[in-house]
Amino acid sequence: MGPIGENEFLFILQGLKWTVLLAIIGFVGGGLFGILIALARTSRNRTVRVATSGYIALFQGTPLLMQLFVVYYGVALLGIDVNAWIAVAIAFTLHASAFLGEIWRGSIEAVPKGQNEAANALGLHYVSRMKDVILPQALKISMPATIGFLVQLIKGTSLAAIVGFIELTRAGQIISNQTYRPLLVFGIVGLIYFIICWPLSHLGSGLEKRMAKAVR
Amino acid sequence: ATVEEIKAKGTLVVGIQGDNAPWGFVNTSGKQDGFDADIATLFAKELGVKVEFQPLAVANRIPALTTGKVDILFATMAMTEERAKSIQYSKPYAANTISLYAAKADAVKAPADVAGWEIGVPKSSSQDKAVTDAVGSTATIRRFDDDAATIQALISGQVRAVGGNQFYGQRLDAASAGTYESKIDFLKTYNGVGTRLGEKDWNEAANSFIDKIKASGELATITKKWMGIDLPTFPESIPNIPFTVK
Amino acid sequence: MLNSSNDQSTLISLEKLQKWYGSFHALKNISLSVRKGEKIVLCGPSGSGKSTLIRCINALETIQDGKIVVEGQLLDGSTKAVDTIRREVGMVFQSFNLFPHMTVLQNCTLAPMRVRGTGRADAERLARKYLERVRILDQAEKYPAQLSGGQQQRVAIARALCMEPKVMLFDEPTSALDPEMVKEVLDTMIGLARDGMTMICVTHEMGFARQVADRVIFMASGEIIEEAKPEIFFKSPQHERTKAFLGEILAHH
Amino acid sequence: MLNSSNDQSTLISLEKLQKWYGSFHALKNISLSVRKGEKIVLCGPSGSGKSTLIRCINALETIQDGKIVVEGQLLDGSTKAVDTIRREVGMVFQSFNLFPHMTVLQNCTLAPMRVRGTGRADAERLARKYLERVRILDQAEKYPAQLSGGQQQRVAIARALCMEPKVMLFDEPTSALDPEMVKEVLDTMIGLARDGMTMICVTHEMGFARQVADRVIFMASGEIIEEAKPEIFFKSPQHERTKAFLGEILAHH
Amino acid sequence: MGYTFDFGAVFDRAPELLWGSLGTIGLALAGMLLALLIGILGVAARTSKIPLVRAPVIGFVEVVRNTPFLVQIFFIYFALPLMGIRLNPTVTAIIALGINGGAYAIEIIRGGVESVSKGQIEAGFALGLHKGDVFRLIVLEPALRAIYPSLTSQFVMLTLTTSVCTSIAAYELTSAAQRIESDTFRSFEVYFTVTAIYLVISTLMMGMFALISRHHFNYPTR
Ligand SMILES: Nc1ncnc2c1ncn2[C@@H]1O[C@H](COP(=O)(O)OP(=O)(O)OP(=O)(O)O)[C@@H](O)[C@H]1O
Ligand SMILES: Nc1ncnc2c1ncn2[C@@H]1O[C@H](COP(=O)(O)OP(=O)(O)OP(=O)(O)O)[C@@H](O)[C@H]1O
Ligand SMILES: [Mg+2]
Ligand SMILES: [Mg+2]
Repeated sequence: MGPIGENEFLFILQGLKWTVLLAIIGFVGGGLFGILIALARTSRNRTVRVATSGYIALFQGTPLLMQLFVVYYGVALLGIDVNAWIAVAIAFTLHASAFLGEIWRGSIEAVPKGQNEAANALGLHYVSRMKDVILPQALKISMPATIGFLVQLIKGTSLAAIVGFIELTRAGQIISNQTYRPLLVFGIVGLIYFIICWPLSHLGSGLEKRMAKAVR
Repeated sequence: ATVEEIKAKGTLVVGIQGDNAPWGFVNTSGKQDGFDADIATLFAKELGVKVEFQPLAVANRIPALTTGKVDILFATMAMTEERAKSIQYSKPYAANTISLYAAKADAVKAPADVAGWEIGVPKSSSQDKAVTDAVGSTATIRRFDDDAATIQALISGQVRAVGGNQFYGQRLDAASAGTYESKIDFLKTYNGVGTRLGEKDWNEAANSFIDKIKASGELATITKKWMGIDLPTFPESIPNIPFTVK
Repeated sequence: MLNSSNDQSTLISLEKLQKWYGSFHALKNISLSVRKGEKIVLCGPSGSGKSTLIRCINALETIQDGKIVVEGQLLDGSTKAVDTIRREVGMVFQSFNLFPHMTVLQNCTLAPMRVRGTGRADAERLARKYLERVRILDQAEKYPAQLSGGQQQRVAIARALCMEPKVMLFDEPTSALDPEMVKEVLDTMIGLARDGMTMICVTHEMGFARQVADRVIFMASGEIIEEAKPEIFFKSPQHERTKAFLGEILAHH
Repeated sequence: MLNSSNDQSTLISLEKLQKWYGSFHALKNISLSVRKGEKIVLCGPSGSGKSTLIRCINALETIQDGKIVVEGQLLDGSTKAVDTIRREVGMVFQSFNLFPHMTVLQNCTLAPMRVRGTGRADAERLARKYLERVRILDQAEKYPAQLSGGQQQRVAIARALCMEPKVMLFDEPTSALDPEMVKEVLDTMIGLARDGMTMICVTHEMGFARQVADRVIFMASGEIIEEAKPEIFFKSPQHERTKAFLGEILAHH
Repeated sequence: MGYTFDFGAVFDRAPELLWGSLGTIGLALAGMLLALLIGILGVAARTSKIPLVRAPVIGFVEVVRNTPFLVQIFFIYFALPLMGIRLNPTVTAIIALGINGGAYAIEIIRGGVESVSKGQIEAGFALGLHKGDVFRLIVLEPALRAIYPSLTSQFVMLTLTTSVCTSIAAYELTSAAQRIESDTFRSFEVYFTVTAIYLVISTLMMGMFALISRHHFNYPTR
């Protein structure tokens, strides 16, 4: 009912803070868990491999929105008294770990086989082999795709709005509810997303080009 | 948790709407505000505890209560038979009129006149239920995430009418003065405090609180402050919606 | 006579190894024993199983039947046996397989630190010693990509030596190198041999074989066809296949 | 004498072509006329502008100055002129450039159907005729990836012939081929020449030049240095550069 | 907590779930077709020599890829009518999905187009084919084959994105779920069931793509 003033804009920026925080939580949680997924996916144990490929198929094959709903309501059913934060953090971690796990599996497999054999021949154990030899190389290979997914994740946090989380999009909805100018508000919200995501996208594709050249 | 446990804990978690001004909304400084927030704050004071608000989306209100995420709902819950099967209502403490809003230029007198129209409502709200019951079989109902989207849909011409509450007139005027008006009143609903089924202590605490603020005039003051209207008269009973735990 | 695996000084003993890749019989009943300090050159046509054989010794491949004993440790598939054996056996690959994200020095200190638990200072001292040994100490802070192929292979040798293995396996260590670089790697290997290192070396560098090998073993189709001292092997090979093979190889030199 | 572009039977006439790539002068004042049925071999050192010259004739490159006339059609940059000329001129590339997602037959029928509007049945009849001509009709249903290099190049020739061009341009058609396959492609080209096709051929196959060329043209640094009948060209070249070049080429044969 | 699961209330609404699923599949398929079309036309423009043709496409791709779908669909549904373009929710959803998927498709297909060798294109010109024919007949198919796996996963993602269309009241599976939830209050059961349905739908989509590839891209390569 009012114009969009400083207060409203600050409120949207408050939402931005949560958006960034959610993305970071998703990325860190998904990253840590994603490494485990990637390792399990490349494990020699068939059962572990099949189980993780099921996990990946599940989280890549269902909408993030539904994952948020199911975790949000499901966690409460388990009798764990959690706030929206934890539910959303869990959902983003699961979602991100499936995607990052799959990206990193690809890059682990892209590390030349000889590296693994050389590490084996030196008597290195699994943990050292992965930590010291394979993963550093794999993570470098995966950088463009990883950054690409980070952009997706930042945009994906907008769905947390639907379970009532006041991040950027939700803040926009609230302001548009109060000012009745959804177009202007969502224009601003869209612009803010663009300002965060665009440089990241460019970093990612820049890295990709540089690596493509290095291979040639 | 029981009332006594909450008193011991010292904090009451209230489920409330976060984006439904003036009922319950998070204001621009990030604080919970609105009619329900004022009432709930009074209630917490009555219990002698601090209040903590949990803003909920329309569809999450009942699950949040039944799964124990919140202790009590001051969440603009219109009292319906359906919902009374899932939660325990108190006596009503607010009233709401649900009507059809459309352009002045459109001649609408009765539900039959909107046959074939597209009508917008906020998803899972009492408007949704009222409009669906009244004209759902002849008109197309479009369900949006919230009031803002619903009103925007009418202004953008995406729907020809919307099911709204008493505040819609004011908001539509703000967006486009003199264009829209209220056409048909579908129903008057009353809001009650929501507690979990069978939990007598909560229900009694809510009811005696409502009696007290009615008598003291505090309810009237808050109603005037937020709605700009005098305190409506509330019915003593509503069929199939018990106000007390039996 | 040569397969007397109970000899006091026997370091490696292979008994009736059988190895299949799916339905393909890659190693057929291989028996071989290697004494301490012995230098063995393994040759034979492509696909004859040379790489497979030395990879089995190092547990990089699993065998379906037979026995592998290194320094008294039976390779029984247990993690402990694999660990013990890999500590005694160093390996150098055709394609170097240096770790590209580590400096030369880091390549050399990794395994001692992680596997033996050597402290960093000691590990670096050791690494410098062996880098010196292969005459490449001045490159210690460089990354593999900054080195020539010959230099990379010498680093790979130093890296394996840092684990102070009892035996070194070489799988065609010079065949990915430009001709000028072959000599520098061969010289390094000859030096090692002189110092008494036990070695099994897959190579077609016959000059090297003549100079250092105690025995030359000829494989074909997964079998050991012939084994002999180099002077005998080159002058009077017994089998037709050996003769044909030598004819071809020597024609190119 | 050879540049008399008003000769009744002149098929291609180039007048004072100038071609720059940026500041690099790739073709310098090239004039040339080709009569119906004439076979011309173009040779010269790498980078001398041979490919550039024949690509200009086909409008794959634009020129900065000069005139190109093919069958009376002036190449003036209009789409119509480009279309007309490309219909009269077939081209075969060093790297075949067959379309990998089409069968041999589809490769051959594509242009007649799309450009000439020939019906499928007629286009296939035509394609079969020319595939027969290059003796590869039995491979008509295969995909390029299933053929050897020599077979692919013969399909490329058939594909160009299907447009029934008046002149064929070849840009080193055999230099990407294994030696055994060179002959099968050269034989095909010799056959075409015998049948009276006008041809301009960039090649260093001097046997082919001797056998079929009416004229050999030698280019260097973007200029035509010398042109002559093959017997004269090979026996008594006039210019120093030609002599040097021939010396080098013939040394390899 | 004494919560008892009751899927019965959800299964009673199976017909709605079925219609919702069909809505989702319909939106997804239509969105994909549009995305593919935008992708192909966009690539044609993106690789044009004229900067004025290229620039808007680059801008389009950057904006769409760096803002959330939710914001995009709101914009089309609520903003375009103010400029006189009023689209119903279904059409809006299809267009939004097509635009979103199209922006990604442009970048993916461009990668494929760039992988087609220059020689192929020259061979097409030398045979007298026109630009359009060369692009359509010679460049596009090998390009699509080269990028088919990435395009597939992008399109499966598009299928899942249809769930967001519920916010403009498009009829699809998530809307149906929210209706059922608001009637039954069986939130967990509803979303659990619907998640399973989405899994089936996306698996079917992948199967469909695998089939298409087997029939369409069956030429051998080296
Ligand atoms: N992982 C594998 N799966 C199936 N077959 C294999 C595998 N590795 C090797 N082989 C086969 O086993 C046989 C022996 O291979 P090996 O690499 O030991 O030969 P080699 O004597 O080292 O030959 P080269 O001189 O070419 O290196 C070959 O026929 C090879 O094709
Ligand atoms: N697109 C281009 N841009 C800039 N310079 C070019 C381009 N194409 C060719 N050139 C240059 O023009 C000169 C002539 O090239 P052209 O390909 O015609 O030589 P050529 O005689 O066919 O040589 P080759 O025997 O190696 O095929 C070369 O110096 C080359 O570097
Ligand atoms: Mg080998
Ligand atoms: Mg050339």
